[in-house]
Amino acid sequence: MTPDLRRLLPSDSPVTLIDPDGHATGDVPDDATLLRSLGALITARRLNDQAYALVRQGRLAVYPSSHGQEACQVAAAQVLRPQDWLFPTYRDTVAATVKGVDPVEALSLLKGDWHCGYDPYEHHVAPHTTPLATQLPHAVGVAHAARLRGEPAVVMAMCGDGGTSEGDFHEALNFAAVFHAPVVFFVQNNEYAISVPLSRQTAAPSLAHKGVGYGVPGERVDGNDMAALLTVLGAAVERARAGQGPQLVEAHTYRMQAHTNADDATRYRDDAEVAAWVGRDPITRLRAYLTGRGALTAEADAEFAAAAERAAAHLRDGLNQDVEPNPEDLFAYVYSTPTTQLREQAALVADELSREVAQA
Amino acid sequence: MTPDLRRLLPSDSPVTLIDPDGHATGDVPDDATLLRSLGALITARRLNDQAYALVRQGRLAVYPSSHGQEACQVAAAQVLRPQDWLFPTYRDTVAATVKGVDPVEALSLLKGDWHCGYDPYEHHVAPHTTPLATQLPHAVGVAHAARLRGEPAVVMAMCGDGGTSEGDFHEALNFAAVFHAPVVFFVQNNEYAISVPLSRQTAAPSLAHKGVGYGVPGERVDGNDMAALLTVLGAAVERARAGQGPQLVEAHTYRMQAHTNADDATRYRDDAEVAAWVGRDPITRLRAYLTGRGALTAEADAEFAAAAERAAAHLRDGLNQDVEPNPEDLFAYVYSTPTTQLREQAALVADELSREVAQA
Amino acid sequence: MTTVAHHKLSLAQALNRALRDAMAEDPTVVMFGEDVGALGGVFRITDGLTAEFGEDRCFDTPLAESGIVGMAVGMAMNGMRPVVEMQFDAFAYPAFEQIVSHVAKMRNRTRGRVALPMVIRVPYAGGIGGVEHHCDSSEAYYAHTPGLQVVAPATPADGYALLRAAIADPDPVIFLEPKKLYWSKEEIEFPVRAPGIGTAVVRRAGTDATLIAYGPTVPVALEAAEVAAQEGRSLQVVDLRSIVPFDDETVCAAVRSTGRAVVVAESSGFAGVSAEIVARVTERCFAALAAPIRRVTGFDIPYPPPKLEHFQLPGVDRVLDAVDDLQWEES
Amino acid sequence: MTTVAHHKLSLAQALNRALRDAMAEDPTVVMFGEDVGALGGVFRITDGLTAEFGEDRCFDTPLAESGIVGMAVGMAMNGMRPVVEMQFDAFAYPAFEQIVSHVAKMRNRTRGRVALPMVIRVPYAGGIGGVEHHCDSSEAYYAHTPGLQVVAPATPADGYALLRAAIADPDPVIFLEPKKLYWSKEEIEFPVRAPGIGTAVVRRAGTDATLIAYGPTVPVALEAAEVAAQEGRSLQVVDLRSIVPFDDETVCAAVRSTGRAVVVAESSGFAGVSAEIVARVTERCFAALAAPIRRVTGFDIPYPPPKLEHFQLPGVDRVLDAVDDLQWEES
Ligand SMILES: Cc1ncc(C[n+]2csc(CCOP(=O)(O)OP(=O)(O)O)c2C)c(N)n1
Ligand SMILES: Cc1ncc(C[n+]2csc(CCOP(=O)(O)OP(=O)(O)O)c2C)c(N)n1
Ligand SMILES: [Mg+2]
Ligand SMILES: [Mg+2]
Repeated sequence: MTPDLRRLLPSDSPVTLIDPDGHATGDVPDDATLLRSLGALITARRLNDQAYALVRQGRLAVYPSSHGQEACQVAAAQVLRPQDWLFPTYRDTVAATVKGVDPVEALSLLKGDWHCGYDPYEHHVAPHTTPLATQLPHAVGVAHAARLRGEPAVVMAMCGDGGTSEGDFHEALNFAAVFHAPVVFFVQNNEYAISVPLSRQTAAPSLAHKGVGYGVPGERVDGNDMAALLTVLGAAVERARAGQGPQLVEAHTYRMQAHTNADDATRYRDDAEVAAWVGRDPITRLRAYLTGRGALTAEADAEFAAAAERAAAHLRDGLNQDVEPNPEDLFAYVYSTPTTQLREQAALVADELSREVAQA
Repeated sequence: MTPDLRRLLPSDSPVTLIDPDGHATGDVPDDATLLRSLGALITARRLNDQAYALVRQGRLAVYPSSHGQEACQVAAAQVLRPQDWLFPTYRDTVAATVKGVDPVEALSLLKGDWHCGYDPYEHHVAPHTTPLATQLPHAVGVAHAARLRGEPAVVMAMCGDGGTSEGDFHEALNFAAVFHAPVVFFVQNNEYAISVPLSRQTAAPSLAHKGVGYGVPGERVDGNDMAALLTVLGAAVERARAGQGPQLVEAHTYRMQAHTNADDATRYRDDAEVAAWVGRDPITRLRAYLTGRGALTAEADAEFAAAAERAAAHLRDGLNQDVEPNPEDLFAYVYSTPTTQLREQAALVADELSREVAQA
Repeated sequence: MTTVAHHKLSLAQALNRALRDAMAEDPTVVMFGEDVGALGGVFRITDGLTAEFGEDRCFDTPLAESGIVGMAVGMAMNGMRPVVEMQFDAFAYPAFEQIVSHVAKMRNRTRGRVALPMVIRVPYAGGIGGVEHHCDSSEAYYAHTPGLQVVAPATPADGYALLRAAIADPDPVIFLEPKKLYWSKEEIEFPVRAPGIGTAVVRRAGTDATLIAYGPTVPVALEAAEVAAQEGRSLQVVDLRSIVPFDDETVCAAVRSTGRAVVVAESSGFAGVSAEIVARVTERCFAALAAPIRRVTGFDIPYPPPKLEHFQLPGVDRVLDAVDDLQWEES
Repeated sequence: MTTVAHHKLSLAQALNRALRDAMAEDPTVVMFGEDVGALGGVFRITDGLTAEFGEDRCFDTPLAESGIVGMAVGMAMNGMRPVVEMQFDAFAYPAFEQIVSHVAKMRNRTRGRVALPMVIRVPYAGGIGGVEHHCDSSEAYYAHTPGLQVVAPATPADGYALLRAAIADPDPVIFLEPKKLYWSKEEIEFPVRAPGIGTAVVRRAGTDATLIAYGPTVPVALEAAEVAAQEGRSLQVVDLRSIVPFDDETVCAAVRSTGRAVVVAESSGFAGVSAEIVARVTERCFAALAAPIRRVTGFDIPYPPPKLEHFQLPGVDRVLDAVDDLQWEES
């Protein structure tokens, strides 16, 4: 094998630094770093479960939970600096919040108030993207613009295992490689695309092997191992920042719940399969490790739980507030200046409303 | 490296069986086979050059020549059986003719008479496709249908180096791998996509390395070595026929002429670069090999030349014939039964023509 | 001897049954797409098909719409009758190139030698509180593309009949399924006497003005006609069913009979199918028109978020306002 | 003090100059696509830009239109003003998803926080003897998509002015360049007094009927008016220039002034921009119309091969036939 090829190929099995029992198997980040991550993980899980509950209470239309994938969510954001960009999918609400977005604003889309509820420039978080993989070329463009200006910004571009099959995945990786753009493509392989299992998605040895075909180094990491994720993603980000081009990272994880609350996962997978993953929970694992080292005090743990509760309460309060929908918004943002046609159409709605008021 | 990965990775350098000086460097097909190929190559070259001349004479609108790539053209078709399908691009007219299509009919598109001038079912040659890589998913579909019916048909799906960047290339390879479809993806890497050099197309070690990301074995072959092409493509076809799934073959060759006669290649490449490839001409090479073995008699060579001249004359005669364009054709094939709307529109044209005749 | 049977079916069930019956009758009919196998499709239109006909006849694909449509083209070229599902309207856009440059053009390209008997099913339009990209009315893109047939059933019976007709048709059909009508039920008599592709139907007789609707706006038009009747105005309702081919005869006869018309469509108006209807009916019926044909359509804006979508959807009041506007005083 | 200068330029040269001037003035303007670097584009619209501004400002990309448009979206999000070239009309279709779901919607999606100042240049329409996929009139797909602006210059001066305006605009513009007019020349006065996006222009005064055209059919309409004048009929010609936003005021005033109109467009008629023009003008000017507005458009067929394309293109005779049909006897 040529050295060039060796540089591109992922390791034969996913990088793990802490095993499912909480024992270190490699060079683990320091305790302070991991404690910070544990806190974020606990809040992340709480937000996922709170959002899910809010769907049942009718405050959210739908929620694609990242329950079980929180280590990926937290790591994706924690390895970034403020100037770096995050490109999340519909499932990456939690990652967006770790990067700084208010969870209430992040859930505006799923509450039905507006498409994107936050200012993408505030925390450098692109709008959640629904059409699979279509955000990846945008990520390349943002990175390329930064690179042309000589800014040290890196872009973390997320997608799922299913998203890797779309043409835009291919085009984005190829563009990033050819233009040497500072992008980390981060695939959360959670084994399913709604009901479609990974085996129907690809026949490749791993999704990380897709990097070879673009000249992009690929790496595989245990997606439920916070330490491994921070290490692998962190290295990819700093490599990109140093001008060494894009990287592809595949995290092996599992979607513990249905695709969204609207989905019925019993139609396509067994409970036993899900149960097998419970023991690999990212939070349990990190807590076991830190507890084993005596690094996690009861106080700190209680504070993590309290912070998570505060975040959940904030989310509840925010989503329980009804924002009065304003029909003028329909016409206000289509163009910087509404066209004559849109002004006429807005007037029609205004007229309808005024007549309704008059009748009432 | 795992055995699975070894199965997928191409050799470090392109497979060559006859070197540019005509010496065998490996296990070469028998003389009879190669003589047949030499004959086809000589006709192929003659057709390319005749078509080019016909453009200058105004009989063809444009011609993307495969001059220099004839070994790829001939091999792609010669490794197939009649029931197998060929999916050519706009540059693969010659391959289509080797599979049996009348060159006059094959050039109908470029003459401007009709889009596809031949019956795709007669020789199992799909219409030449212009939108890059879009024919590749069709090839997968044809192969999958054959496989579902248990037919031993294989599909040879061609594209250029530029075409590998399109999303459809990705989707087609992935579908073929997941469905285990009997398709050989054959990339003629001729170093350019119009003016765009390979280095702007990909940063991968080779285009054949793209197979890894789909679980599709990749192989690289010297695209000017007839013996190597027959061997590598032939093996890929028979492997697919035997139910072992798709394969990706990259041929390293060179576009000796401009993209089409309408292109000005001096704007983006040096003559010296072109000159370097003259010595690697596929015909010279195969002739040197067969002559060296004493397998090519002067008689046979003369008969090859004569056959090529006959083919060229047939092409000239065919293209010098003016087909009277029939406006009724515009409306006849849009649907199996023309809609009311199309009948009205056809009547409008008929009325215009009858008035013209009346005036004349 | 055919046995007549009656079943009360929702549109979703009728479509499912049409697929099942077509697959049972013709072994070349295959169904594929995203989540159409074990899951039965996110709207359950393909429910049970894999269980009944096996993995080779109804199967999931990788997530790639261009690949799905492109593979269907190849299978149609090679003896099959593929039916593919695009999961939602906006998720058909990645397949646009395949649809416009190949699906629509293959027959013409090859002088009729290569036909593509294939159906692209698209759950479409809004009214279900869906988030962005799940509620697009995309019919104009297809209707403007020569070589495609475009149909949009509004009732379970039409859903069944048109889907059977689309699958049996030698040419490609874009089959638009109004999502918000999936759960509306109707008693269907089997065997269904099929309206062919290309025939509109007068759903309600009326003498004062004609409402022209298709797909999701047909129930709106019918409800508007009902309200208008109570107010003493008699509205005729035409359901196009097929957008391409367009049934000029039925539509123009209807408009001529009333002299006034309103087109009701959910899609944005600008350069939409509604514009075509106004243009072609006006061209053909100008002398019979007492007023310009009005349009009630979605606004020229991206489909709004759930909380605002009711402003975008043509509703009964907006339709009646348009009817009021048809220069009654002048007639 | 500005120096006034005159240059006789072809449309292609005018567009090249617009790009050059915009890039010189604003360092955030970047140009990319297939073959736009060393080659200068297959139509030479980007000739010399890489040499003048360097590889970072004008560059070739891998062959992937969705990637090109998607990358432009990202660059526009991040401070640049990208201009991208789709090599031919039909080769923009692979980018359709990016254009419809992102380019058109990003501003609205983000309540105006993320604007996309970008231009998608599309050499478009026929009349150049091009083979399949090189001659599509694709304007309706874009015009029907809210959030896009769609312009089509018909003269070198408009080409220059509109391209400058498009690049300077805060919102995305689909810039349609009629290929067959690339080589037509005109004397342009610099600095150009720019017509903004959204303004139509009366190209020729006339009193009997109005021809409404845009892009490639403007010269056809002008020639028809010339021939009609010799036959004693006075035709007014309106050049839309912008399809979206649409200049209702100019167009309606023109039609009202004559009471008769013909829309001339190269694109297939069904659900095309021509239908929208007929529908909206009829809605607004019904009382002023002496006859229904006629359309002369491409037929509802795939663009024909070179030897047959003249049947598809609206020509002077066909336009004059339509004018003859405007119920003159009845007026
Ligand atoms: C282009 C496109 N096609 C289809 C869909 C519908 N869809 C939404 S999520 C999803 C599954 C995606 O799976 P994956 O990429 O693995 O991400 P996950 O949901 O597992 O996080 C599908 C098919 C879509 N959003 N976009
Ligand atoms: C989707 C699409 N985009 C652009 C084009 C225009 N085009 C025609 S040939 C060509 C270059 C293709 O290069 P390559 O795939 O290497 O094939 P080659 O011409 O070298 O045989 C381009 C860009 C096209 N035909 N289709
Ligand atoms: Mg997944
Ligand atoms: Mg090439």
